[in-house]
Amino acid sequence: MSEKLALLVPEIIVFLTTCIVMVVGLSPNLAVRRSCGLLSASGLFIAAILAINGPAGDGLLPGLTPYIKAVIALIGVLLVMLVAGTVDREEDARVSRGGVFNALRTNRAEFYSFILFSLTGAMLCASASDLIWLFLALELTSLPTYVLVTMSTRGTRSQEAGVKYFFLGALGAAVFLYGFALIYGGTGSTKFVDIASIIAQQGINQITLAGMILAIIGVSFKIAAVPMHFYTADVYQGAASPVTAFLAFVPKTAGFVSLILLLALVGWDHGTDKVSVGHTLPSQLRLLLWVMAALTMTIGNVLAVVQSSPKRVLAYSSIAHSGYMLVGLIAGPGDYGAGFAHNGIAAVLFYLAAYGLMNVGAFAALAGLERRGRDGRPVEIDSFDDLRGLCAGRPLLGWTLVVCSLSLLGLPPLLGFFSKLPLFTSGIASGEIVLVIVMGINSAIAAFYYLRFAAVAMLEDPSDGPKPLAAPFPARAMSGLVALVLVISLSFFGDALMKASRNAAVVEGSGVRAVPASPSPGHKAGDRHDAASPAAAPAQRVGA
Amino acid sequence: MELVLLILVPLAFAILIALRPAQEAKFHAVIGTLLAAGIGVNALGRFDWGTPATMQLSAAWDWLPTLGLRLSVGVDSVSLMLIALTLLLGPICVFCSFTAIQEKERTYYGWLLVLQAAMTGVFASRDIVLFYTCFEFTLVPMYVLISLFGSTNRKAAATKFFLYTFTGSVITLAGLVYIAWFNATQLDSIGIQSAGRWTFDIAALEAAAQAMPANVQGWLLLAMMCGFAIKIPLFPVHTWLPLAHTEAPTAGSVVLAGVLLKLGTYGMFRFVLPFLPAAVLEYAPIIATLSIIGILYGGLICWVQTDVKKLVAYSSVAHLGFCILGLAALNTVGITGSILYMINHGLSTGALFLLIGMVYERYHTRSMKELGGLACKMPVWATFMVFFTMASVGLPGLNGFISEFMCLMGAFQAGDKWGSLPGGTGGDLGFWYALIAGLGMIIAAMYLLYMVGRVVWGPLVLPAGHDDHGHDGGGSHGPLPTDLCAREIFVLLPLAVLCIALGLFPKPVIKALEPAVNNVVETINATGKRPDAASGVKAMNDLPGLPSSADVRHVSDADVSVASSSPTVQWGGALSGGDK
Amino acid sequence: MGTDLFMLAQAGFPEPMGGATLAHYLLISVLMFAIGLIGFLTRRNLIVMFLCTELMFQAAGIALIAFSRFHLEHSGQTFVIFVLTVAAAEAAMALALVVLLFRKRESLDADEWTEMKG
Amino acid sequence: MTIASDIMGSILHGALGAPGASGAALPAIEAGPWWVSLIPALPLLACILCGVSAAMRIKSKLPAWITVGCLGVSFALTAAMFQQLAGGRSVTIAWEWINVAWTDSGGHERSLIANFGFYVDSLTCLWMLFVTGLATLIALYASEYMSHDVGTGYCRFFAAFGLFVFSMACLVMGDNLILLYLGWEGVGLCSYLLIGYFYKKPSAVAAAKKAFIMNRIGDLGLALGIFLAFVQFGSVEYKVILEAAQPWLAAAQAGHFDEIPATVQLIPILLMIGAFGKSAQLPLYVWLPDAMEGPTPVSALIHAATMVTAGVYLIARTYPLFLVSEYALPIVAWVGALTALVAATIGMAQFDIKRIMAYSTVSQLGYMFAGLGVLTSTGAAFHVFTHAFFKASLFLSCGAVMHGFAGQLDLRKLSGVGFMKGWQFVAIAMLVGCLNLAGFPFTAGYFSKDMILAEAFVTPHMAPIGWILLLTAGLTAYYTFRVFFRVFVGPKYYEPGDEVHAHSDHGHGDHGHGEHGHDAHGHAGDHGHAAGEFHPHAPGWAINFVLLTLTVLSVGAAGLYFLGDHGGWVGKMVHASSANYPPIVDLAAHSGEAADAHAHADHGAHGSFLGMDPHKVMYYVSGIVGFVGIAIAFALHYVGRKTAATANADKLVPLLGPIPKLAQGKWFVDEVYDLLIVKPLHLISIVFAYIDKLLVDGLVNAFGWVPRGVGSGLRPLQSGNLHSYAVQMAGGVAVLLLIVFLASIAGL
Repeated sequence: MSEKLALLVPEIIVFLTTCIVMVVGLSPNLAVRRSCGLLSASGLFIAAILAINGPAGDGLLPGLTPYIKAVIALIGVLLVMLVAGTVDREEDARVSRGGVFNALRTNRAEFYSFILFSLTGAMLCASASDLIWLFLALELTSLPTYVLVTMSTRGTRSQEAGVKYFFLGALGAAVFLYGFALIYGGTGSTKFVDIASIIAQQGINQITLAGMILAIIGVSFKIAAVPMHFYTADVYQGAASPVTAFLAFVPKTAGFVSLILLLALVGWDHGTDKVSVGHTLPSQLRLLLWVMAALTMTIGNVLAVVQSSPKRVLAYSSIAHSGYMLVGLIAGPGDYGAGFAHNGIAAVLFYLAAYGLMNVGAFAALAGLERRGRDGRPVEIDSFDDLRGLCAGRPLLGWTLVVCSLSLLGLPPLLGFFSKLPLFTSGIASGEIVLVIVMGINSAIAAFYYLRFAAVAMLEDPSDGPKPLAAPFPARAMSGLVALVLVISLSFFGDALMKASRNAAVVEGSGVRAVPASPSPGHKAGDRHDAASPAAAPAQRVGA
Repeated sequence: MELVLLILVPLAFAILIALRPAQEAKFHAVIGTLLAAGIGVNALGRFDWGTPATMQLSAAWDWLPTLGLRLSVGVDSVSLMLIALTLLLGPICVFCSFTAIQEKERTYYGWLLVLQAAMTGVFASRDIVLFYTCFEFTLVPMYVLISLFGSTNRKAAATKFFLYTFTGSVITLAGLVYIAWFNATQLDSIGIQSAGRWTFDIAALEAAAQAMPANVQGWLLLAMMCGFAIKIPLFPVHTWLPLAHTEAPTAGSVVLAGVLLKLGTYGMFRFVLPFLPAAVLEYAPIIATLSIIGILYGGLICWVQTDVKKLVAYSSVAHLGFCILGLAALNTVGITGSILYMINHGLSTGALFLLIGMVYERYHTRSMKELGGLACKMPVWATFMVFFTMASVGLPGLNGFISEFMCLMGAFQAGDKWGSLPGGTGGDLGFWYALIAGLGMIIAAMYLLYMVGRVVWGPLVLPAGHDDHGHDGGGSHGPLPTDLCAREIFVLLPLAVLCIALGLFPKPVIKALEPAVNNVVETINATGKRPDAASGVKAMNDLPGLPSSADVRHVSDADVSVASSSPTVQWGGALSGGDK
Repeated sequence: MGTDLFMLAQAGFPEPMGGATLAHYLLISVLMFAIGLIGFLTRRNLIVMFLCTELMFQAAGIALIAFSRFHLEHSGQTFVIFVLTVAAAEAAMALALVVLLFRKRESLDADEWTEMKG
Repeated sequence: MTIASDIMGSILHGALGAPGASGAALPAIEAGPWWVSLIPALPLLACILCGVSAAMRIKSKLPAWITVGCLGVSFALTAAMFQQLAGGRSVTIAWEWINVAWTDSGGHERSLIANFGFYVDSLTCLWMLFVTGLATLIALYASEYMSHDVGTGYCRFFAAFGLFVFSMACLVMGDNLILLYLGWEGVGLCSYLLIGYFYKKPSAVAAAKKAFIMNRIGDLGLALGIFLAFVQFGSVEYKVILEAAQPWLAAAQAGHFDEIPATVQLIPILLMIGAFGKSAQLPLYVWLPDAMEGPTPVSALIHAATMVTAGVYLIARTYPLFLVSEYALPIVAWVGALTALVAATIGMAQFDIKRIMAYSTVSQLGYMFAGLGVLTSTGAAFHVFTHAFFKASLFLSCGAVMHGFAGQLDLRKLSGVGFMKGWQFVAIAMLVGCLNLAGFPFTAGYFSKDMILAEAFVTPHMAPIGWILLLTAGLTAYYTFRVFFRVFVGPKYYEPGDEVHAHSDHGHGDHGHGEHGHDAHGHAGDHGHAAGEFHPHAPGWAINFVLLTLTVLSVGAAGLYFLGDHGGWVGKMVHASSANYPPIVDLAAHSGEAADAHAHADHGAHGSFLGMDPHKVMYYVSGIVGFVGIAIAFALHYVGRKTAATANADKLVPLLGPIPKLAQGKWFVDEVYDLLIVKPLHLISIVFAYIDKLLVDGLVNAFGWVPRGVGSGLRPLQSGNLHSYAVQMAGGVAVLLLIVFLASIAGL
């Protein structure tokens, strides 16, 4: 029990921070109220450090737990910086003009705590070792986001976004819940380790398979994969830019972690080693994922091409990125102890981190600008015209946008390329040449619209008429700067992150999986083992 | 270390330009490019010309070692020659832009320097991902240069350029990654102990790729050519080029014609030929046919152009056709000629673009309907124009001839009946290929003389608004005199001198290229025609990922032993390609 | 697939429960899920739609309990407790949202909210 | 093929430079003296200095003197080279030019070597003597002729002139085919530059372009021939190639061409195409008449005396290759004879005297080719040699007329020029030239033409060629003296040409035909026939000196015929070189089988002229034919002529039906080419341009629009409606599951 608690220390820290923020956010003192953001960030940062140094999980992918927690917490820090000022701006202004502070009219406490709750949920996903846990973690991730979307701006669009997100999200949740129920029914256990060993021993039965399919489809709502993607553009557009950045990263990460954990239950059928176990990924699931991946990237990209709102473009592109990552998911972790380049799961994990950064950077540019609306209130910008000549006018935001959009496009030598490359390598290593080609062509289609971001910001002259103003929150630009620096520097010095993602993507068994159900003897049994030495893998296999 | 400096110095100066005021941009650009050129000269000096085929001036650092990448650079004579061309064109591009570029100078010169760094990187890299990185990164500066400083339709041209080449090269990347994967894991299947570790080192992958079965090589050839053929550009994927050239600013066109197109041919030389010998032997006739279609088709289209720049742009399609024909000849003469062609085309066509740019700066038109008989107004310009046209036509004594002649001769030598003759090398091309490609020589004379006849000779025609009394007519030339100014002559002279020098004294260059080329040719002949392909047999049945082999993923040992009893079937492709 | 399911279902519970087998419970569960889904797809009223999702949640709950009983294993039932909790939380949020929306548009018709599209 | 390559192997590895291995008596090759390189280098130096003068804007005759000086020294060196040679062969390597080496699949070291080296034998000397000599003289002539252009085109003219001599020297002296190719294209370039010298005149520009492109067509053949020669022999150097052909000579003379590899037999046919282009033979001759747009000295040097004989030189140089080919020499003979006839018929109907000379050049070149074809390389070379002098002299005389009469060249507008003051030298030079050209007995032209005619009748199966050539000889005499009788004798009359302003500093071309609409200076109004003020100006000392010298030389060339027993001095030169024929094999052994065209040596006298020995009777026959031609010209164009424009011949024209019209229209060959080749090609190009734009690029754009189109198509699904989304999600899932279900049934 205490081991489990030790595993949860980062989440507990974030939770405690949440509690503090909830109280602090109600303080009549503006300065104290404003410290909410700083507090949240600090809490997340501490959580991240604890996660990095924390113990490995006890699920099927023990390394996944600290890695994902750290990534979520660190990018959470950036997201918190990005959301600074999203709520309570008018209330603060009113109070500073001499109005009386009314705790009922301030939203800051809820807002930050919802963010932290959601992040906690995503972190908990990574710790999940049980279907119930996974379900709860996913719901904890999602439920606050519905509120965040709705309250992120005062306009009706946010409410519209909220209602769409919530209702469709509930539908998705019902689907994967039913899937979970069937998995439980088919195997008789909710514990991942047990489920995996049962499937490894007895093969997958029809109920479990149906459950897996439903679970995958349900969870794919979180990652906005086709056909569960319809809400994406509207919700992303309706929410305030910082919240959109949040939506594009946190639920997606939670979704992918869940998918990885779910697929680990059945294993992947094609490590490069022909005699390894884990050939239990049924062809149906594989085909399902394959079609989903191909459709997701293609539909995301082609829809993004025809958009005129930057936020909608980024929304559809986020669909496409999910499609790319699904390729890694299909590729699977490769052989036990396979190198990073073979490991599709590692590629997905690395991609998630990279995508988080690029995503923060791109949205930072949007969030860093605003216009005066008709009633004099600041409104978000949402047109390419407002981004014109950004590099000349506001170099920091402009270059952040340019570099991050080119990185999202996958242009070397930026981080986006080096995160897409492992998807390529693992895809090819698992034999998915066609899918890799589809992915390549999709990268090219993506160039249509990402290039537009870069060109508008870098090459065009500012439009006539009133220019967008800088949002009065330096933290937003700061988060962009951090993203910018990391997007460039990680492509040269990101090896530690790669290594970490690779260690995180080692699928471990429960120690009872060495059952030669098929001609192929299993090899995933045994202790964790220094994955860096590939030569050890065959020996391990023989021993098993 | 020189090589790294060659990449870093322009980058550093680009940053400097970005940070300093716009007035200083020119100055920093000049210093930056000249400094790079100086380092380049030093590199030429330090290069051991006694062993030009070995990789020299190498340096390597780990770069995301988990993924197997290395920042690894090194050059042989071929790379070094092309780097030298890049470094030469660098200052020329800066100097030719002094008056043409009046605004956004920082953007212009900054990106120009970045472009130079990227191009140098392509030629210097010894790691496939580094190569690809530089290869792709050239797109951004070029995109900026075209879409900011081009003419009317520049945005569309830049976008098309970017998307077209990007699309193709993504597929190339897939092919290269496939080879890396093969090297990392699949060598076991053909009886070679594989390292099990991913590497993108060119030398390592070369060895692995050669060991692949012929049909796999065929697929990879297709994949690689997707990127390289577009970049070259080979018919029928050439249409981005005329558009990009027409819209690009002068320096952009010079770099585009001079170096960027060579990235494709260099890629073919460096990757396609030595990596995929069996496939190359099999598909050389197809590549050669496409190149010949390009020669004739591009040439004839030139003939009916009215835009001078478009004419020269289409002429690049035709010229690069010769270059590819030389490569497809797969013999020493052809490939050496092809590499010389890369350099020579850069010099002469680059110079033609410079000259067209100089006229454009004065008269703001490139239409042959509005320009004519400039010889009497601009005799110095006309002299250079005729000179470089002749270099482009392939007049003996100038550089273009040596390479064109050698490319054609290479194609001729590669006749299937002539393997046993003293001057023949055998292959699938031969008389008809050389004859039909040779028609391109005639067509080249037709369109280039047509251009010279219209623009240089004939009665004087100037666009409306320019009286023929020269620059006193309202200062429409801006700061420029009627004929070329000293700066412009200074820009053109080195190119002219090199055209003559390479035309009359090509031997040192040929001798420097020869060992590297011979290595490639011997590789192709030794491994591509290898009849004892038993080692490749297992791989045939054991290659995941090929469309045809999806069902053999779970191949058992029994399957392998059955397959290995019939080796000839698998190597049929290689034999039919090589045993002529 | 179907035969397998029925094999499993016909196996029945370890101890007969008034003649009802797992199949019956699952049938009910599936029907509830289907009704919920169809309701969600056909009804326009936001509250009804939400109730439909609740129906789907509870369908899963029934399946969980049935399986739990079938496997003689408690975690399914535990799961249901959590599902109920989450459903309650969702209900609270749904109602808050619905109230908010109703204030804006004076209507609970889901089709009112189509400002963003394309 | 394998046998052939075995033989080749033995030649290349064993027999190189070993005289007598097959009876080949070519002398051994020595290393030549270094200063041989100066012969081409000096003209190049002149070219560079002229370029420098242009850059320094020198406005004097300095470039001319530089050129004359350099060319003079070059000529002196050539003479020295000739002295030194003494019947041997030498190679001087200036520097190594192209050198590519590889190892072939059999492990042999192979290399493509082309040096900037100069191969000197008697044939080289023969050609270089008249090239440098004539070039020096014509440069001197041009120094005066081009004097209006001092300061504008003068430097350009002499730079190109120097470059031409350099290229010609490379062509003639190059020790390998690629260097020959360099010279070959180099002279083409200079020809281009000099034809287009009056670059403001569209016709000149067009003519220059035409010349270059027509030559390029031939060059392609030459290039392919070089490729094939290299493939066959493994080298492009004469020293290898010429030796390598020797072993097949015996087979060729015996008519056993099936023993000779087809590739070997193909080489000369390819080379020949190049020769046809450069030497203006059918079907590539059309550029040469148009080339008269250039200044007259250029016409004289390049388009009459030297460059156009490059084709003859090429064939003579590679004669051993032609001898071992079954069809090559017959083709050469027929093409030459037909060209001679066609050009002569056209020449008869022209009125522009320079064009007439141009057609006569084409015609005489045809003679030379026919000579080569009928196995008298000596006769061909001799004709080249004599033709060089008398044709240069003729052209320069015409040029003097043109210069003096403001560009007037129409023989209907000039008459009695010989009787005008100061024109006597010109008339004499013209007369001597015409006599030579007409083959008047005991002139040089008579002897050289006679040799070819005789051989044509001697060589079996070639008698038709002899008859064609004989007919041509008559026609030649007629049209030559038509010019002389019309222009130089008869009533004195002239109309000046349209270059009366030639003395202004706008140069010759300023008032060219097509440019009035564009010429902003607008001299169109005052450039009319200001005949009242016009005075023809007689040639000055330089022109007269050169004309006189050439006249003397062309007369003196006849003496060369007697300097040796077989073909005279030229014969000796030719026999000592690779162009030598008869070759070495004893024919007696094969005489029974000597049914083939080649299977015969020229002392054999197998053929006959109406039953007589052609060698004996041809002197008389050709003399008579010449006389008849001149007499007809006299009757039709001198007798009874009252005005410049009309003559007795005009009455005959209607009797001949459409023939004079067709001949005057040059048989409409240009038009036919235009209709059959240029127009369709242009049409194809336009079609290609549209295909490129619409189809090829359109396809690319279409691919670019696919994502956009699909995106637009999918957009309606994003209706913004919660319900539709839910339905679509459910539907999507259903479809997805259906796919998975179907696939799992299908067993995927």
